[in-house]
Amino acid sequence: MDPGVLAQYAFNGLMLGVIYAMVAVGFTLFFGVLDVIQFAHGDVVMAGAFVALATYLALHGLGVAVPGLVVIVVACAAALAMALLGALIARYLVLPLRAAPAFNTLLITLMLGSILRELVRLFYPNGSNPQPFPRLLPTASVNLGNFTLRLDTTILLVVGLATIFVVNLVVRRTRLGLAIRAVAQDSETARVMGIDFQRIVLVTFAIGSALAGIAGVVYGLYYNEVNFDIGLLLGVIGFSAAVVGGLGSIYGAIIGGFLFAALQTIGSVALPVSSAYNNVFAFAVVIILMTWKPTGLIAEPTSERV
Amino acid sequence: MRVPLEADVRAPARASDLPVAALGIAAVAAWLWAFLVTDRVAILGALLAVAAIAFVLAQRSAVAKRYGLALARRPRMGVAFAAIGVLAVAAALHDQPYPLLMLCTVMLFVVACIGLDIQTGYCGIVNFAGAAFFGTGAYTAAVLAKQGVPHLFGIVCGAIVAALVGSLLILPVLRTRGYYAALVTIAFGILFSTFLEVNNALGGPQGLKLPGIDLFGWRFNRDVDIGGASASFYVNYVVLALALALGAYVFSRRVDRSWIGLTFDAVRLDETAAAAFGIGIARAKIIAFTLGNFLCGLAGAVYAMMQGFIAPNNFTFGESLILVSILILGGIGNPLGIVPAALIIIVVPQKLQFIQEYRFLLYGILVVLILLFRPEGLLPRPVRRYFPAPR
Amino acid sequence: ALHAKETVKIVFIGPLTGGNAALGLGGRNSADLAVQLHNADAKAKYTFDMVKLDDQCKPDIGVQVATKAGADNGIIAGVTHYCSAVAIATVDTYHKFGLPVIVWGAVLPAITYGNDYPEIHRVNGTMINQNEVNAKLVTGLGYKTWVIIHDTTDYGKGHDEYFTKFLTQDGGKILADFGVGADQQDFTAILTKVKELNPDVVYFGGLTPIGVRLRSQMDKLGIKSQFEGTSGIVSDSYIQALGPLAEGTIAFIDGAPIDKLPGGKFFLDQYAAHKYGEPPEAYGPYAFVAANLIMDAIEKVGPNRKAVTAELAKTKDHQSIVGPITFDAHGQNVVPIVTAYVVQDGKWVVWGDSDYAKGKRKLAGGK
Amino acid sequence: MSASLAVEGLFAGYDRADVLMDVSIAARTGEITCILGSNGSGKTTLVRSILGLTPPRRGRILFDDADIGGLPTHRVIGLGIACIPEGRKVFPKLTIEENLRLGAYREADDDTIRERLRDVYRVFPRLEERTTQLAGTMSGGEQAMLSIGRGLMAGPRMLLIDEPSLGLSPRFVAQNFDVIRRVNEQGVTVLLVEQNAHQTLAIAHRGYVLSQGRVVAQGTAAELRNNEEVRRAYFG
Amino acid sequence: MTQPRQSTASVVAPLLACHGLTMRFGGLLALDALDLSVASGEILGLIGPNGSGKTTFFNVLTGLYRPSAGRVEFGGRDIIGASPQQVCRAGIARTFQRSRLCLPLTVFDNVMIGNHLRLDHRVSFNVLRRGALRRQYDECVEAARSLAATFNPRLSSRLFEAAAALDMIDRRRVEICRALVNAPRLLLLDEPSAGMTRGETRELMDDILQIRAARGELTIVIIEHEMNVIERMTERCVVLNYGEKIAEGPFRVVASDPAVQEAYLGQAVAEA
Ligand SMILES: Nc1ncnc2c1ncn2[C@@H]1O[C@H](COP(=O)(O)OP(=O)(O)OP(=O)(O)O)[C@@H](O)[C@H]1O
Ligand SMILES: Nc1ncnc2c1ncn2[C@@H]1O[C@H](COP(=O)(O)OP(=O)(O)OP(=O)(O)O)[C@@H](O)[C@H]1O
Ligand SMILES: [Mg+2]
Ligand SMILES: [Mg+2]
Repeated sequence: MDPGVLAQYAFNGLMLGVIYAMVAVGFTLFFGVLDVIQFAHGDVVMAGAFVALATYLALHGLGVAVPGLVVIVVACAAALAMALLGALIARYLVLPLRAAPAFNTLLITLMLGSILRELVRLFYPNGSNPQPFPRLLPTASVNLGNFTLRLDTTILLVVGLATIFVVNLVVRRTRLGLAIRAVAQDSETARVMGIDFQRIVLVTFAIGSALAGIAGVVYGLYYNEVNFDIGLLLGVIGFSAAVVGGLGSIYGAIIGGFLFAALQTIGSVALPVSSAYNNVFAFAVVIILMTWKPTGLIAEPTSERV
Repeated sequence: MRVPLEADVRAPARASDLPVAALGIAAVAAWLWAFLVTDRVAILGALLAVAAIAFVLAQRSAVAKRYGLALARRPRMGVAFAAIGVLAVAAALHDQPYPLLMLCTVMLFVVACIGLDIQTGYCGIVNFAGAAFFGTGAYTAAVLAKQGVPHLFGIVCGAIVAALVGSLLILPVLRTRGYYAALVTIAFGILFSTFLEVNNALGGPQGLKLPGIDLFGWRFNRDVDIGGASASFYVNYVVLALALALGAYVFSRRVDRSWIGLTFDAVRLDETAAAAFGIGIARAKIIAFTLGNFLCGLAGAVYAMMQGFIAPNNFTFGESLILVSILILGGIGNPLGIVPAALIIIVVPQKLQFIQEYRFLLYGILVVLILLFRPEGLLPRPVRRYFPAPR
Repeated sequence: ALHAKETVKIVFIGPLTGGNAALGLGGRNSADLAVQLHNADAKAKYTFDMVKLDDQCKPDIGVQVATKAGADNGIIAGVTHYCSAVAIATVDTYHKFGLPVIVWGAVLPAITYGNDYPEIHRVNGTMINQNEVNAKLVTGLGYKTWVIIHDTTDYGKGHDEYFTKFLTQDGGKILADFGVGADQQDFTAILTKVKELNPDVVYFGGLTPIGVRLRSQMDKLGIKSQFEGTSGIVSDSYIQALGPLAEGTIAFIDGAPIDKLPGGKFFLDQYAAHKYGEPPEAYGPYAFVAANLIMDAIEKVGPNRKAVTAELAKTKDHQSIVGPITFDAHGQNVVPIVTAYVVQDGKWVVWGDSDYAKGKRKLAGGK
Repeated sequence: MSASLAVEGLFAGYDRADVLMDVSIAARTGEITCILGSNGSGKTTLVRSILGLTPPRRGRILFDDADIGGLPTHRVIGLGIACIPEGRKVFPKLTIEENLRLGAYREADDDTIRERLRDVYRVFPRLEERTTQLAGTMSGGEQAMLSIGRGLMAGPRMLLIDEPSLGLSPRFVAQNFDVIRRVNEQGVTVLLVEQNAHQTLAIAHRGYVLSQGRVVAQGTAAELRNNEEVRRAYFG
Repeated sequence: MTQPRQSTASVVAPLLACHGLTMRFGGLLALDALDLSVASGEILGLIGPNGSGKTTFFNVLTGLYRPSAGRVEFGGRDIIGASPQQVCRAGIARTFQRSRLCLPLTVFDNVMIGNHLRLDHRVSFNVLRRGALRRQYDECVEAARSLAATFNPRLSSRLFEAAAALDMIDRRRVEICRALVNAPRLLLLDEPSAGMTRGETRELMDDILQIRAARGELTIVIIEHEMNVIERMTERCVVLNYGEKIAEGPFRVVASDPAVQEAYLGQAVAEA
């Protein structure tokens, strides 16, 4: 195959992988702090994108047009709004179900996801239809043979990786990270250590959701289009990526995200029959991977003993 | 519902159990009838309110406890009364096909969810591919019906094929647990529906048409004449679905209230300890997974023939989520909870048709509220009793 | 009118929630508009009450609501279904209940041609005609090579099938054919392959959301091919979502250009005047026409399903805002016209009237 | 820096029934106060109530004369109380060192933490040998050591200890009591719950005996040692 | 205090024999070429400092861990590499250092988990033959009731309460019932007295001895840190340190061994 084309595949795959990884990291964080799956997470990404879009339109209406500034304001608005949303979800939907089986959280967040989706569809102007997302980044590009390297995409890739990196640092290197992991394992004993359980949970959900908000912005800027129903599939893939990578490990989530993107890309490119099989292919590989590594690629070290 | 204390339950049945239970069933049947026929917002609201109040009272009042005990002490009577209740509702609705169709749909989903409950609630295997197994049953029945195979055989085959397809997943399911197992089934569910869609062999995205059930010459899709009055053909399906639902219920109860149920519990709660006492983990999981898929396939086969048409997008991940939702909302591990949960998840959105595009919003909010008030689900699992009181 | 009129119930069914809701809502609003306009007419014998049901674009839910409508003897007729899988799933139900319906959006040929049910009618064309015209037109423009992308629903697959058939007849060459999931987001892998193949035209069989994604990702990858689609993308939101990128997209619809026909402008004006929350979208006019056909029939023969069924069968050369309507033996409107559109300056413009046809502007793909 | 704790007329319990009924105890500044009692008499519930894990239904809990009843747990800990909980409760998926650091969660100064780590390692060299082992894989007794060490990491003014020597070998049991005494000598008030009445009374200043949720005996260590009932239950 | 029982079995072939048993966790040697044998009918005490490998020894025996090297023979059969289920079937039952009851289940259910091998768990039997199941069930209830009654009459009346409702000591009793119900040949007890007062411990030990007397031929290996228990219950002790056997013999003898005092007992021995 032409090296340029190959590079193009790889680059697009990377970009897709970054988005998946950003979503997957959220799943891992929530799982890490409360052992729960926040199934509305994909819809939080969508909501983030719509907040960004609305902010942009508001700025546009106000006549603010400094390109760099607009991007930053838009991204911050999405991140903050989603952080707040995440904290609210944790406070009013997830924590009240603490005592119930973990799967009940799954149902309540599933419903929340459809509520978010319907809210956007019904109350965002013309929300049933795809919305154009503005191109706010410089679109210069270089052509290297068959490979088009675009500046905006490159920026997005770097920003996405950087946010994941920062979140990873926060979680690994600060007391917060230790507290998150402690809370996940034994919330009561964590409190006995002086950890403010509720605060840690809210903060974790806020961080994960802010990341989703930024993922929403990246999504919008990359595809220049957002739709109210992008969340469900993103959520499922993010969840799958987190699990394939190994729940509870941020690196696992990242690897899972890129792996998923790679599988889909390879599926589309290499399968002779029809690229519609690419999901069949990706998920079949997932099943095989899970059989091979039942606790994910970065398996948790066993800490259980008898 | 408060879990009846062992001592209460073990007390011998009383003569008054019968009228008490009969009265209770009659009340529930009347409610069900009203719920199924109503088209009016106000009535629907009132019915839901009545149900909620009755529910709260049931947890508090002595009358309701008495009622629960009466049934707990005489499970057979409970099943018989439930059958009579549903048949009475069906009789009252005999010329209204739509409520009958909803009734059948609910009962068939109950069958499938009981299957999932055996997997998830009893044995701890989370299955997010319920719709795939449901669909396997449906497609098997469709293909066999096309070949002219007798329908009863086709339906049974649907169930068996679902169980067999499930065995493809046995290895990964045995190796993984919790969310990891969930992912395996999610992957399979998505894979299944995509495969149906892109593959033309089974009708592709356009789906397949099916004939109505024909059991030994009894054509289900023909309206029935009962003593001069003509009843909708869905009455046939009500009877069949009722038989299946009751059968599945009794079956799952018996499984739970036996050494097998105990084995499942041990495997779910502590595999290490279970193994140390000789319990075959793999065997238990295989049994639970296969039984569950069998029931899903069975329900799917009948559902397909009742609908007369199936297409891949009836068996997607979203549909699996609906099945799991019913399970969770009902209370994992309690087959009885599945019934009200199925009514809520399947019928309520249809009852909300009058608000058109807003109905899913309202429905989502409703479910969230229910869960906030009952985090464990509607009817949490009771403590196991192997046998009712001696007569 | 001095005395109270009799009220007659009819039903509208379409997807009001979920991914296809935009089109469903447009259809519902348009049908509703027809009813409103009719009810405002003092000369009419009946007042109409339209029950609106959501089929969620799922066959089993479709059968449920069809049963609900069919079993309700107060409902005389229906304007039903946008999604083909739902429409095909419900034909038996309507037949069983004897409820006459007019399909307003689903394009699968088998809905009308796969049975002999007198109850089933359809105002919009099947996907056959538009692909025939499509293939003729674009091969005529001198394009030689195509890549087909279609979604894997019945809609996309059907278009794929018919377009392939007609294009091959007309001598076009298909370099590759991709199926994509209806909720897929990312097409860069496929499009990279397309870029490598470098076709003259990318044909897309599917609906607006994916159409938008495809077109915008094509641009991202620097694909210069001409983009053309099916009736599924002829919507304002396609243009709105893409902005300048939409320019030059070609698409086809079975029917006449609405603003050209008598009443078309009236429809659009009234639609605007009634301040619906959502645009009518491509198939709104069909729902409008279907509702009117039904109401006219009822006005004529009274609220009786059998009579209405018989009356509808007689429909011939009925002038409507989508052109003349004639039902054949299967209840299918024999659409004489397929209209080609091209996006020009942010509007869908009838091909013949466009600067492109006149040679003032050039389509992509170097032709 | 030392502190005093007083519990007055405390009622607490789970679900329906009260487990503690009208319990009043006082842990005086700088002393070791022990709580004895048979299984299920409510000792752990008392500790949990003080920590705010099982909030009191009635009664007051005074820490340095401020009422802390009903305060959220992390605030109670913030006042300078630390706890070595019953059943060890180590964080299984964290390493030994991470567990220990969590003990000093409220301590911001890194040097102090490092110093305390060194102290703990001096007492339990086994922990230092294994700093990166996951706590969950340690033996029962090793986990007990870790739990005690974690309690010491907090550098508290008051230490609540619930059956610390459970599962410890005889040698470490002795050493453990030694540690408690030394900690106390540095001015930390200690409330000690133990089954091992012998050694407990040997280091405690005073104590209480709980039975079925009520205080049935109290006094100085010497008094308790000579109490007929205590002798029968714990030394016989 | 009861006298240590005289062993008559010490001359016949041992019930359990381990040779060179080694268990490695990464770089850590938890069992170091351990040779150990248990005679039929004996009560063996297994003691040693924390982390010396006692529990690991049980885990290796019961098939939860696969040893890095060595042989284990039980009743003349090699059981290395056997699954936990096979070990159980061979007649070894155990309790766990950390309680592993299924808390949401009833006491009866928990005990029946231990009785698994005797129960008929064919699907057809359980679902269809309810009458036969009922007979088996009634027998089991009786068995569980009488077993529980040996330990605590009150426990036998709480047979159908959730295990979660019991306090610690009763839970421990249930665990021992669960291990005993299947009448194993070898019973492994891991710190049965932890968390109990001395009086309670004595009661529990009496109960175990009573059951053993009633059953006859029950071999027990008991891990304990409570020297009273060891002294009273066992006729022979094995002392581990860093996975190695450092002493063996009757408790009095072992306890006076300076190496054991140094590693394990400290000064506390005087008090025992
Ligand atoms: N979480 C709980 N829910 C309900 N009851 C409980 C709970 N924890 C303890 N209990 C009950 O409260 C009573 C007192 O228990 P507690 O643990 O305080 O006793 P304790 O004196 O610490 O006993 P031990 O010596 O076993 O540690 C017991 O009867 C116990 O069954
Ligand atoms: N799964 C494991 N992974 C790593 N190390 C382990 C594992 N299991 C046990 N160990 C180590 O092996 C050694 C022996 O542990 P074991 O549990 O057998 O000790 P023990 O003699 O039972 O001690 P205690 O009296 O404290 O219960 C310990 O140092 C422990 O940390
Ligand atoms: Mg305690
Ligand atoms: Mg041990």
